[in-house]
Amino acid sequence: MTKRHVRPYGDATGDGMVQVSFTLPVPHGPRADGAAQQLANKMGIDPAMVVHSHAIGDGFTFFVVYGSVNHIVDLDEVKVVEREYPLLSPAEVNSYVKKSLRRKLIVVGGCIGTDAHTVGIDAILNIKGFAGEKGLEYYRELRVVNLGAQVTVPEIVKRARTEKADAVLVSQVVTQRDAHILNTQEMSAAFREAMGERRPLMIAGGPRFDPLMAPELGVDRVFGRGTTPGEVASYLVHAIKEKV
Amino acid sequence: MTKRHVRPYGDATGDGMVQVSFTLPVPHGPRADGAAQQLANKMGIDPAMVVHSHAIGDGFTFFVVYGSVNHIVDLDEVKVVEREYPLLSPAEVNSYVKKSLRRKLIVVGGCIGTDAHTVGIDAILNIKGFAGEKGLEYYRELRVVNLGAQVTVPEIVKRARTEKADAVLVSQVVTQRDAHILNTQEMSAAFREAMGERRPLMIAGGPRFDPLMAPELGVDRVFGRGTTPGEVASYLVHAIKEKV
Amino acid sequence: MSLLDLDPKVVATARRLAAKAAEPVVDIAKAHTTVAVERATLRLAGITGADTTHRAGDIPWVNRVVDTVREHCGLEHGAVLPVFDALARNDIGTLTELAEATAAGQIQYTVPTGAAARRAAKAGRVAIARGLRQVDRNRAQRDKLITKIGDPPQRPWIYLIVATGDIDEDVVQAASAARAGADIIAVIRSTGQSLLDYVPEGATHHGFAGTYATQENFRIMRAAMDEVSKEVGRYIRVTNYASGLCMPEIAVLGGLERLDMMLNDCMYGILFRDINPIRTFVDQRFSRAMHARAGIIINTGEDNYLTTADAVEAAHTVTVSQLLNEHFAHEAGLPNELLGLGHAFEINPDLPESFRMELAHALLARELFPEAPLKWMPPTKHMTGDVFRGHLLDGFFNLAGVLTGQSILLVGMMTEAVVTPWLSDRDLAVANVRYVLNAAGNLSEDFVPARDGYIVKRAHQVLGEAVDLLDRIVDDGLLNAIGDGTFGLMKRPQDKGKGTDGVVSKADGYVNPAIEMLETGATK
Amino acid sequence: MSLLDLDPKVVATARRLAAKAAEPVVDIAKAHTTVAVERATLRLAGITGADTTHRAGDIPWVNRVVDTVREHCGLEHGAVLPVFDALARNDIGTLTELAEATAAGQIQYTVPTGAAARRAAKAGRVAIARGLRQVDRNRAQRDKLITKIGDPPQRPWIYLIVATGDIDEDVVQAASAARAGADIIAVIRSTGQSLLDYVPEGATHHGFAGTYATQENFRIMRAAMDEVSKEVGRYIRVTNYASGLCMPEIAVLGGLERLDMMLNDCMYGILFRDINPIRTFVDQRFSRAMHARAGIIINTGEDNYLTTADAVEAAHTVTVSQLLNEHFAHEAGLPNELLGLGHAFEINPDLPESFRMELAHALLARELFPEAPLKWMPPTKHMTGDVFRGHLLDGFFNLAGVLTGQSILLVGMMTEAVVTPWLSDRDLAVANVRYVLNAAGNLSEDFVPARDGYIVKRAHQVLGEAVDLLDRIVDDGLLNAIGDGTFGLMKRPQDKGKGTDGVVSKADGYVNPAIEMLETGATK
Ligand code: B12
Ligand code: B12
Ligand SMILES: Cc1ncc(COP(=O)(O)O)c(C=O)c1O
Ligand SMILES: Cc1ncc(COP(=O)(O)O)c(C=O)c1O
Repeated sequence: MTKRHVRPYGDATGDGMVQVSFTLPVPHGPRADGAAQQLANKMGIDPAMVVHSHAIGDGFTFFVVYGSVNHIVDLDEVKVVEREYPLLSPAEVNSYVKKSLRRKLIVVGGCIGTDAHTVGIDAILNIKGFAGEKGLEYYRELRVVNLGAQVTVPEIVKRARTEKADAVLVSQVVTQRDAHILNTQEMSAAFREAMGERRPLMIAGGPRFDPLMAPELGVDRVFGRGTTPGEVASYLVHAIKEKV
Repeated sequence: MTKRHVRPYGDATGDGMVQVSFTLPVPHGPRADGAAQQLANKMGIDPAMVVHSHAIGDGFTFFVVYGSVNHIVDLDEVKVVEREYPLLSPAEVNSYVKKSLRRKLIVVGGCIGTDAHTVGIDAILNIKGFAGEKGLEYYRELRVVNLGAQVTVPEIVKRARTEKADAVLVSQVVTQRDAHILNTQEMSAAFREAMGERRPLMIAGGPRFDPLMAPELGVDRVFGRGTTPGEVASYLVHAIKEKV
Repeated sequence: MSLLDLDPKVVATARRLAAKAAEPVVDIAKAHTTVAVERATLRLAGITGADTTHRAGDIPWVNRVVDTVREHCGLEHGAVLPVFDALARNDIGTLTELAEATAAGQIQYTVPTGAAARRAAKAGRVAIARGLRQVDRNRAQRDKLITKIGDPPQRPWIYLIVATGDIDEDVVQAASAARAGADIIAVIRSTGQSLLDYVPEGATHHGFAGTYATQENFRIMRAAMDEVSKEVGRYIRVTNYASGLCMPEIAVLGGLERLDMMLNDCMYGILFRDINPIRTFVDQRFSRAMHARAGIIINTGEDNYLTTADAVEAAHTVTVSQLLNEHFAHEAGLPNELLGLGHAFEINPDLPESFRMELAHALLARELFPEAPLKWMPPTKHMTGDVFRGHLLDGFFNLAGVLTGQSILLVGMMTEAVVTPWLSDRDLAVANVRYVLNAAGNLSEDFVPARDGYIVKRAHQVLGEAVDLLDRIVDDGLLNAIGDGTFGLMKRPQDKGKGTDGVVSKADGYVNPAIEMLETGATK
Repeated sequence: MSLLDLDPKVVATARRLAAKAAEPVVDIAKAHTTVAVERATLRLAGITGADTTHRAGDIPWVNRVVDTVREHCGLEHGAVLPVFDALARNDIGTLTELAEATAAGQIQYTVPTGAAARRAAKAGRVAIARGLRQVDRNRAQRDKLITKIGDPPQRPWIYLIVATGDIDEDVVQAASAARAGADIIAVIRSTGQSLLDYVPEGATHHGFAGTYATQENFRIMRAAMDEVSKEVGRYIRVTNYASGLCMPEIAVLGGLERLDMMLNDCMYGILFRDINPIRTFVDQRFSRAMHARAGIIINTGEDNYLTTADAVEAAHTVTVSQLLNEHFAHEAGLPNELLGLGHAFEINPDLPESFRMELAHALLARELFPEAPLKWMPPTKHMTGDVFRGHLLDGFFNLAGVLTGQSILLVGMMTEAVVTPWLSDRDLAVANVRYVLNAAGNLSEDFVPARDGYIVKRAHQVLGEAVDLLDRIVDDGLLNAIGDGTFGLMKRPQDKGKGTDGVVSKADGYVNPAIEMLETGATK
């Protein structure tokens, strides 16, 4: 049983201790240390100890700060996407799909945009799987079409259509300049535009996605780092149950 | 030339990027990640990426968070103890002391309380010195009495009296339960009580002291991590100039 | 000194098999040209600039010309004949003017024959020779600068990446990296550039997770690093990426702008960018011949296999690929000293003996390719958001590098799994390298893998598996092996992939003075 | 297998000189007793508890008794004779009752003679034998538990420190450390306890940067770790500190509560706590005899020298101190298997070859003391607030530990220069150790210092310097050498320091059955 209000724990309950590091565009020296101290204080760290600083070139200083942060975490206010569906075994997934759809469930997946990181989507889709769980290809009642890397949005829309996909799974790993967000939004808009209500289920995944972002991205569900294929398969069953 | 307002620099000017790590007394899982996210947000990090978490035992989770902090450092507001005196060479220190006092300046030093960390005070006092600078013993016109470790407050007061010390230098390294603060305050109070106006100059030093703390500690000056003997000698000259 | 006691016969067998596996592919490469090879040839001949008025954005003039040539008369005979013929026929002074006229629809390309063909070939050769002499001058200039300013005092050379997306920020970060200790600066390309079938123009400021490779960006970085070289007292090498749909062109630009190293792998584009295999092998051959001429060290990409395949199971595929890369490089004229064959520290760190296994693999590469400036790549796949653990792992990677005598050390970043490196990441990473080099740089003196011990056995095992795999590849054909997912678990059939339609079978009368001059070393 | 090829003659010379240097000090130690030795003797005889009514705070009964004995009749004959005589004369049942009566001023102590003396000595012996048999039972119990539950599967054993100041929090953190992989738990003492001339009583919750060493705290931690041992399937060893003004007493308490290791150095108290040298040597001799009886591994403190002196310049002083510690330990009855001689990774990491020099020093210790469970201490002095660098350094420390076959590895913390360790520091630190042990634990197989190479030369040099220094110490006298700042640059004259007035010359009729029984191994 955890309490509702908690603080970081360094060495004793409630001490609030955290470690922070950052660089400021300020030349190394006491003034820089003071600036680091000020920033740490603004972050709520008080007392803050600037325990290390060193110059990076002439104009920058790197800092390590330790100290007690005065914020309190309210666990009741924590927002998480709770898994509202049970984790199913492959057999359970297969049997549900078979019973309810009476055909295979069709999944089209790929990395969109210029993203070439396929390891994540492959971990979900390929038989080999992830973390000891087999991927979706292993599920007898799922048909998986893995388009691989650097798929354009028009391509994936077209393919989803021809395959009559029930679900589209896209992966986004590169986040610079918010590429992952922009690409996913572009895709969800394209599906809505092209297929309206008949659009497939849209699922986005990648290590820097927060599951809370689904509405912002315009997709039905978002999976973050460490996702396992079983979670995704179970979600698929849950989602088609909702639809049926 | 640095600008007045700066933000942390990760990869580009103004991106505000910082790294944070801490432990929360919450079992590992999505809820814990959400709690970490909340804390990071409260610290002003937004967006915050909880890039790592792992369980420590059953009840704790360790987190690493990266993200952009929205605070702005105002360099004009940075409080630092500026060195308001010039850095002097040993020869300059000696010649000033000789001219103004016409006798040696007497320094009594030691680690008070149960603190046995003498390396810091020795770095300032012993000939060997620190960072390539010779210690105060090297200065011909200073007479240094180094009492070593674990000196009680009554002892140091007594000795300062018998030696007719111009300055007392104490070191405090252990900070648990604020030992460094309490010990130093006890000492400054004792000197005030015992000697009133005729008390010697009081200087405290140690790696976890912030030079801004002098008033709180009741001493004349505080030196932090990385202090060199030359800085201290120059300060001594400055302080006696003020007195004379 | 040999620590692994590799059997020279097995090594010779491995090389013989690699050559045999490569042979049919070399034949194919010789029998084809590509749009990129032709564009590269014209770039050597002096064409520059882009069509800024085109609605699709800045399309380089060279693309307009080659595309139009192809439209008009095909590329089977190469671009040189039709282009220099058109120049003569239309009495136009420069290739750029020709391009403008082409865009305006004023030029009709045909394949000249007889005297016209001979004239065109000659004019082409003269122009190309001018370009090659520029490359030669750059090479001489590099040698001169190195003699004057000096090479890094230590091995491995320290290789740092910048990737801001903005060439101006890149310059700032590169300079600060060099001052902090980097010997080599690599500018990562914007994601997706390798799939562009043209080379962007000018200085660029808006890449994604990297900065566009352009001739102007190359120039800017080289000039900046020339300044920094003087300041830091060692010649700072500059690296960029050849691989991709524009491999031959970028190789030319690298030669023209005195880059010092280029990423150039015989299979990377196929496997990791889904570029057509034939296209890649053709382009690769031309680009490597260019690098040979320019004295540019290539960096191959075996490290990538270990991000998609398992570093233990697939260790031998790295060896096989290195042997293939070596053969293709030799065939294209690259000497051993320019073969920066790649390999990486990518074994799951939780595996028992993982560090010793890394040493075994790294030492195998070292002893198989004693003269090659091997490139040692840091952990990436098993890096996590636990940056403390990551920093430690990078330290052991650095140690493995010095223990096994690696030549080029790509510096690992504790934030590998988090972000493209921050200023401070690079700084801490170089400090890590520096600690290891300084504190343990000579520990190799005391590193003597036990006879028949774990390390030696593992190295022999990997070499054995490599020979077996090469044997199978010789039987099946390299292109089929690639199609089957032999490398990095990526399956790439020879008739699929990006850029397939840029491949053209050479006709009998195909003319390309560049290829000839690269092969013969001619300067005129 | 010898890697350093040390000359057995030089090694023998070193040992002979150490023995010679120690001899006069052993004589002094035999000729004196101290208040602490007498208190320890009475603790063995069964006295417990404290005078909670005393205005100076809880003063243990044993202090009240020994102080009063000293006042009344001196300690030259030991405390046993007057105390057991008083017990008999006053017809009091237990020592604790005697203490109460003493505090109430009801007891007058004298040194008995003749039959009374013989009776008192005998009664004392019976009581002390009871205490020693408890110690013997604990030792047997430890052996039994180890047989049943098992020793750690790997070497070095992983040694972790807890230091919350509160025994209850310590237990929580120790349990979590053990679950995370620690094999040995050390509870750091509150700063300043070593200068208390009494041992605090009961469970304590308010230490500074550590928790008081008390019999009850020992019991609590040992009981908790017995539970955890079963859970984790290996016997978790518990460590505390003997050194200080109460060295003999704490040694007794450690034996009575089945501690497994204790910090016990022949010079630490002198050098780092300014305790009188004679006092220390007398106390140390008794305490070590106790440890020998209890089967407790001692941990010596050579690491400390390198925090005040330079680890390169003073490397040989570590060797000298280890040889002295070894001799004093043997003399007091400790076998090699209980000699946890200390040394540390404290060379400035910015020095060229620093890591190899660490290896040289560590290997020298290993080969000089092949049977001793050497304790390998992490970097502290050169740790800074740069925790990333610190974590890396700790990794190399761990590597040096496995490469040179160290026995006990005190886990370094990245926050060494910042705070007493946090929960997460300990966790990350153990993960660091685990990575190194798992990934490179057997690398020692491949570590063969080059013949006449840097490492071998350095080790020989340090040994040579150690022999030279021992030679000088034999000439000057060990006590003078200590007075001159030979160790850790601390100058400690033999007539100064804390606890001087607790030293007493033994009279001819001095009686201490404990010492006798420890020397002979008698149980009755
Ligand atoms: C492997 C790798 C590559 C390989 C990719 C090979 C391939 N075929 O995938 C190669 C070498 C080709 C490569 C190239 C590049 N990479 Co890269 N790469 C990595 C690396 C090392 C590992 C990524 C990985 O495979 N993780 C393992 C998988 C299993 O995890 P995952 O992707 O998070 O997937 C899990 C979840 O997120 C989720 N998930 C993911 N997708 C989906 C989709 C759905 C539908 C669902 C349900 C779940 C889901 O489930 C998976 C299993 O749990 C990371 C660094 C790191 N350690 O993370 C950098 C990294 C991702 N790469 C990066 C970059 C920048 C590049 C390059 C642009 C330049 C460069 N630095 O080399 C190029 C170009 C790539 C391009 N055009 O996209 C950056 C991205 C920075 C950022 N945040 O923007 C990283 C973080 C490295 C860095 N610090 O610079 N890379
Ligand atoms: C060396 C050392 C010891 C040695 C001390 C030997 C000696 N004679 O000094 C020994 C081994 C005995 C020791 C013991 C203990 N130590 Co200790 N020790 C250290 C260590 C490794 C280095 C300190 C040092 O010498 N720094 C170098 C000097 C030059 O730096 P400095 O003290 O900061 O001094 C500079 C400035 O601060 C300033 N300065 C300092 N004093 C003064 C005074 C004046 C007047 C002026 C002007 C300037 C000035 O000038 C100096 C030069 O720039 C630190 C960890 C670390 N790396 O910092 C731990 C550390 C200080 N120790 C610590 C502790 C807890 C202890 C122990 C209680 C238990 C233990 N963990 O071992 C014991 C008991 C000590 C006691 N009773 O006080 C903690 C303190 C935690 C805290 N913040 O409260 C530390 C941080 C380690 C840790 N993380 O647990 N220790
Ligand atoms: C050989 C080689 N070429 C090119 C690249 C990068 O290519 P791209 O720009 O397509 O990411 C890599 C990846 O690191 C590589 O190893
Ligand atoms: C041998 C020895 N004894 C005791 C201690 C600690 O003593 P104290 O409790 O006085 O800090 C140490 C320091 O680590 C030591 O090395």
